[in-house]
Amino acid sequence: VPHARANDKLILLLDWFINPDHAPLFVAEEMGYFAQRQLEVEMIAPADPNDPPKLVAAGKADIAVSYQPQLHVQVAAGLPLTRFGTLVATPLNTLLVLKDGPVKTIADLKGRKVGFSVGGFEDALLRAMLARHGLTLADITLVNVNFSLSPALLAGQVDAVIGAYRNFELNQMAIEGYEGRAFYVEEEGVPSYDELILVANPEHMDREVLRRFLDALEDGVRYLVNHPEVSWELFIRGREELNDELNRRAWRDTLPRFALRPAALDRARYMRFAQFMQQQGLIPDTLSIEEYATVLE
Amino acid sequence: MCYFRPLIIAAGLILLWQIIVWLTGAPHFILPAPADVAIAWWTNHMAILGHAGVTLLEITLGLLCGTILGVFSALVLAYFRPAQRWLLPVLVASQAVPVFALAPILVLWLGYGIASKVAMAVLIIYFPVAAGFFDGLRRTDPGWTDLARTMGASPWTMLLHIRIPAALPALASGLRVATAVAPIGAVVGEWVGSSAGLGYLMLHANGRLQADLMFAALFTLAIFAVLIYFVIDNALRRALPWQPDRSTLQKEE
Amino acid sequence: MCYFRPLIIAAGLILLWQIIVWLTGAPHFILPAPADVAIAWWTNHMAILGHAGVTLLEITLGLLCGTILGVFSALVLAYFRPAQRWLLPVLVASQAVPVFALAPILVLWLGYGIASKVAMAVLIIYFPVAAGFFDGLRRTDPGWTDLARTMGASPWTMLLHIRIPAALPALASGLRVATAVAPIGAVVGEWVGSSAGLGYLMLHANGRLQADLMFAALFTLAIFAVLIYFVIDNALRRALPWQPDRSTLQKEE
Amino acid sequence: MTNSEKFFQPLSPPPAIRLSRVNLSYEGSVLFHDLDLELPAGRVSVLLGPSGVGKSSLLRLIAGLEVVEGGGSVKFIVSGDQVSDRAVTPPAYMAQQDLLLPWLDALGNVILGQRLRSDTPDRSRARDLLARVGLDNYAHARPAALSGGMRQRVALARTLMEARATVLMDEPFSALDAVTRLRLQELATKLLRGRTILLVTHDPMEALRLGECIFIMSGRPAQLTEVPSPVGKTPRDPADVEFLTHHAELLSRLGAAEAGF
Amino acid sequence: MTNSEKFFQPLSPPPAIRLSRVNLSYEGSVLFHDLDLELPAGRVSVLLGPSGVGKSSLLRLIAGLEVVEGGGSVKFIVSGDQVSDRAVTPPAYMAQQDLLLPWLDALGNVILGQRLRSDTPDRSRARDLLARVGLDNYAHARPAALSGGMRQRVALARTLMEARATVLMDEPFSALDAVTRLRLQELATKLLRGRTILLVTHDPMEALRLGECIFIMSGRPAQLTEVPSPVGKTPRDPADVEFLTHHAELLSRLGAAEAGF
Ligand SMILES: Nc1ncnc2c1ncn2[C@@H]1O[C@H](COP(=O)(O)OP(=O)(O)OP(=O)(O)O)[C@@H](O)[C@H]1O
Ligand SMILES: Nc1ncnc2c1ncn2[C@@H]1O[C@H](COP(=O)(O)OP(=O)(O)OP(=O)(O)O)[C@@H](O)[C@H]1O
Ligand SMILES: [Mg+2]
Ligand SMILES: [Mg+2]
Repeated sequence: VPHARANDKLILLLDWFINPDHAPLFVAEEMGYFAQRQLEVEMIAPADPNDPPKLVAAGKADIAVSYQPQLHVQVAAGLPLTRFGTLVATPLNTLLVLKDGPVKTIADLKGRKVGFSVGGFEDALLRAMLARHGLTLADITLVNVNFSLSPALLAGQVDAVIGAYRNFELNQMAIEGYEGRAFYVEEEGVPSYDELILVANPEHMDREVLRRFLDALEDGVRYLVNHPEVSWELFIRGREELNDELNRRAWRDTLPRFALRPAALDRARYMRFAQFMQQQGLIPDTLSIEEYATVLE
Repeated sequence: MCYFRPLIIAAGLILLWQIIVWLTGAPHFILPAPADVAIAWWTNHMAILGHAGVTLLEITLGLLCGTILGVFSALVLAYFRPAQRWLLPVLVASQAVPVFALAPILVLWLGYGIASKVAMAVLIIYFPVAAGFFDGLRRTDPGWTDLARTMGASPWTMLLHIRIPAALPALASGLRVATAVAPIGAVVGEWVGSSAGLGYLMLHANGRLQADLMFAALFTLAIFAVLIYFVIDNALRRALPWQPDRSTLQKEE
Repeated sequence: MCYFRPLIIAAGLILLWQIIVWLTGAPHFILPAPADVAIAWWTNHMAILGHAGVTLLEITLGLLCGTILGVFSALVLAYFRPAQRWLLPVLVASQAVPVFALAPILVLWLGYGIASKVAMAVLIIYFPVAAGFFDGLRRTDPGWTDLARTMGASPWTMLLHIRIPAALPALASGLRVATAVAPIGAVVGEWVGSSAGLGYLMLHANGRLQADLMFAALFTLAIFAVLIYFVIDNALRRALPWQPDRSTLQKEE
Repeated sequence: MTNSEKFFQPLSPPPAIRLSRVNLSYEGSVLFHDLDLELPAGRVSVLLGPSGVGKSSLLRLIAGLEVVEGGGSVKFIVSGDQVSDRAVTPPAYMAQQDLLLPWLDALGNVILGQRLRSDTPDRSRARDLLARVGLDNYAHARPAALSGGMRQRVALARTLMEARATVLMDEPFSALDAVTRLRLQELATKLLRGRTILLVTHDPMEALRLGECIFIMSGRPAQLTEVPSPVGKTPRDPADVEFLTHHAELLSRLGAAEAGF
Repeated sequence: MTNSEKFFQPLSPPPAIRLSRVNLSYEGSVLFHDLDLELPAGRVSVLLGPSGVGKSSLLRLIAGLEVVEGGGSVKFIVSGDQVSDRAVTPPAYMAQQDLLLPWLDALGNVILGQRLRSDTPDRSRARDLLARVGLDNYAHARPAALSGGMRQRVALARTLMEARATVLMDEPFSALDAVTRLRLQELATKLLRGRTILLVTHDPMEALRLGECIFIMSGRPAQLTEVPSPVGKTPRDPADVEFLTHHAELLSRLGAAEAGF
């Protein structure tokens, strides 16, 4: 692996602690794809997923892993941010209930408690899902369970949780010996969106460097999909604490969800989701797509 | 003058804040300017005040229970040697438990009502009270306890008439610290899972990138903190008139 | 005996914990049994100890800076009347600021290194020190200050030779509280974006429902907290030999 | 007869106090080595001696505030050889410092003993005692607002309020002016008559006026010597000629005690 | 000539102290109303009076520790009518309580003044003074390990260490036994000769032995009366016949002062 020339340094803020959702990034790193392109990527995990986009907007980091719904809100709030790549191209969010619990369909939620972790738009998702079954938010009780989404559900504190990831919480419950039932948001009236995206500050970003970054990432995804077992070994190398049953299962379940063409942008899909966000009152108006998404040539 | 003080203090805080904004040029979504926050406050003042009421209730209950628990712990610690060996380490260890570890447990036992929030606030509030009072109880002038012993004091009356009054200034010190941390105690309590309160509002605003609203809530909380602190500080001074207490040392020199 | 004390205390804590698990029947993903935690500890001990080193460094730096800042604040507060009007409210208000509001600001100013974490820890640690010492400085026996004035003391020597030594017991009280909250200060500091430390490990484990690993880290932190507390408590008692200090009051009655 | 005088009626026989072979040392320096002392029942014993010789320590020892080292004992002997426990007839103890509690007013300090024993406080007697020590107008003053002598008088009133069969007083009149001192000496003698008293003083006149037995403490380890006291009922009149002779002799003995220290 | 004696060589003329029309009241009770007093330069003035009359308050006033109310003044007059500021010749002040700092040993307490003025502490002189008050072996003892009289002696050594041209002493010998007291009276007289001294005492003998002017304070608001003092150089011999007459007279005056209080 050539390390001779001066590299371009990039600070990348993850959305949350290192987990299999970040697999392509780590495979690219471990395989030396970044280095081959004269990139030196420093990956930092925050404790609060809301911080990375802010810090990128403030010029304190070059790239952040963030969420598409948040992007719309952030740009509407005036943050200089633009999506330039996609990591996970489908929603991961679900509404999760216990399989042998009383909730069989979303309509059964009437009068029940739904836990959420304050992220900013869970209530909007829920409102859209409930609307298809003739319910409103007034028909349920929303409880902020902050740090304990699945414990709250397993311990019977709430009847459902919104914001659970299909690749994690379902496996988590299975490991604990509970079977879960997931209502996938994109099947329940919410337009499909990219769960994990890469954002940068359009005012400062170096398009050429980011393009190289995306190329390396694409190599990472390719390798990951082609060699999942070897990739797993790469992922846990030096990160022994990640080597557990849950991550192994999540790894498997996340594989099909990675964007194989990280640089590609589906403009119509983004505009459709922006419209949804506006209808839910989360953003005042749908901006033109150039204002929040970029395709790097 | 005395009544304007809080206003002046608020003005001072705002000024400081504006200066920081100017000096550092922090972007508005990380540190909004006071004017933006004022607008956000005014637009949302009903919501903010509603949430503030909840938080105020939690602060009050937290302070009340925390003080009672703290005073009680200190007495037990001071009076039973085994307690000091076994309870004190537990109390100290309890201070090292972060919210997210405790939150699910508290919710499991106490549910999502106000109880779990108050419990969390109490965990933060009681320690300064207990530690301060315990320190005070350890430091009683031996002359007084000797005198009381020759007067035939029982452990109970010794406590009531000698040790506790003598330790009150130290308890007051602890209470001052507790009062200052009570608001954050309530906010941390709200992280345990809640649907109301300034902490919830801040978390929510943070999630929606409404930095101005978050800071409006934070400012409200800070004003609370300062007001409660000065009310309690004043009450404590009045309650301990025998205690030498120069609010400032400047004049003397 | 003295050397076994920490072990016995640890054993006591574990027993208490096991009893709580038995009594409440809490599910293991919320409150794991000590045995599970022990296994998790052993399987991950290299990782835990590595992270613990980082946290220990943060605790040490936090305590050091926090104490210096606290002592300094108290002196400024005690000596300048305007400071008391303006600085004290700011200090009190600072205690009401939650991490998530401050974290991006700190990162903005101090970057991702250890500085921003220590700054957060300091914010938590310094207040008990400042409040305790300030209280002590306010309470100097007027007889001593009068005497010093007739001896021609300057404000500086008055401070150095009379007020500060007289306030040391109160400072020690504040330091004890600060020591107890230092570990959580470091953990909270780690929320300001970090990739190491027990707080990071706990949050990480919590996110993935590895309650056993989280509690293994928490237990390590608690042991730290207790050890640091007793080391500092002992040092403080030794440093103030003139101070009446009954570690227990039982014998006397 | 006022309320307090009624209260101070002669008691059932007060105990004698017998110290045998008591030992006490502070940080290696031996203060008492096998010291013996017998304080006669119902009498005023006075203890004099150079500063730092151990008078206060002896009082603390009798009051039970210091642990008697190495086999010695402090016994309270009621009649014949019947030993009573200190707990049964605990001595009242007035320390060298006034030890007033700063958070209580003068009255509160005087009734402190009753409060500590959970008795109903007898406020009228306390007020009466305060009046007798000349502090009628200061019943509600906090110690910080009292002069040194006034504080000492409150401490004296507090000790008298205890009305114990044995009373230990450590320089109880040291901060009082000559006239007040004479008056309070008389008051104390009157109210405490028939009790076993041990009084530490630095004033030879006071010793001669009040003492029925006079002890001089000297040396390290401390020795006790009894000196003859003037005849006649206490409080004695200092104008007496015999008194003056005694005074001169006491002074010379004190000088010797000092020299030997 | 020892180190401390050298230090205590006669000073440039010490100031007289003139109080004119001073007022002081505590919580409504008027202690001094337009009180006048002149303390002659280079002399020992003694102040006597009933307990609680205001002696300590007067000393605090002269020391600058109480604010003179309503137009009165405390002046330090160097020679003729030249007024010096208190700051130029600040009086040394020995309070009624010993006020030793518990965290310093005896030596540290004695050199406190020099420390507070940022002078280099003169340890050898401090040790010498401690030896003169009989505490050579206790230089490194903390106040908590000293007896009441020993603490007072440390406080006296600390005051002497200041070596000021004016010295205010509030019952400086009250906790000392008769012999030590005589010795320390002599020491103080010798070391402080030629300075302006105001000494509060409750012991008429002490007043007559040391006083070149004797004042009695009485009443509320307090009045000051000067009483004639015996002739002859201080410290005087109490065995003198003239002395005894004076003593009797002083006692009767004190009695009157007390009655009027
Ligand atoms: N801080 C204070 N507040 C209120 N009253 C006070 C205060 N200090 C002194 N006094 C009052 O002033 C009067 C005089 O007190 P001062 O200490 O001057 O008496 P003194 O003549 O020195 O008596 P003593 O011989 O007992 O020491 C007393 O009646 C006392 O109650
Ligand atoms: N806590 C202590 N630690 C060490 N030494 C002590 C302690 N208390 C008293 N001493 C020593 O014991 C000796 C006797 O003290 P004590 O107070 O009994 O003297 P005293 O005869 O009452 O003197 P005074 O007349 O000055 O009050 C002193 O030399 C003192 O230094
Ligand atoms: Mg004594
Ligand atoms: Mg006085």
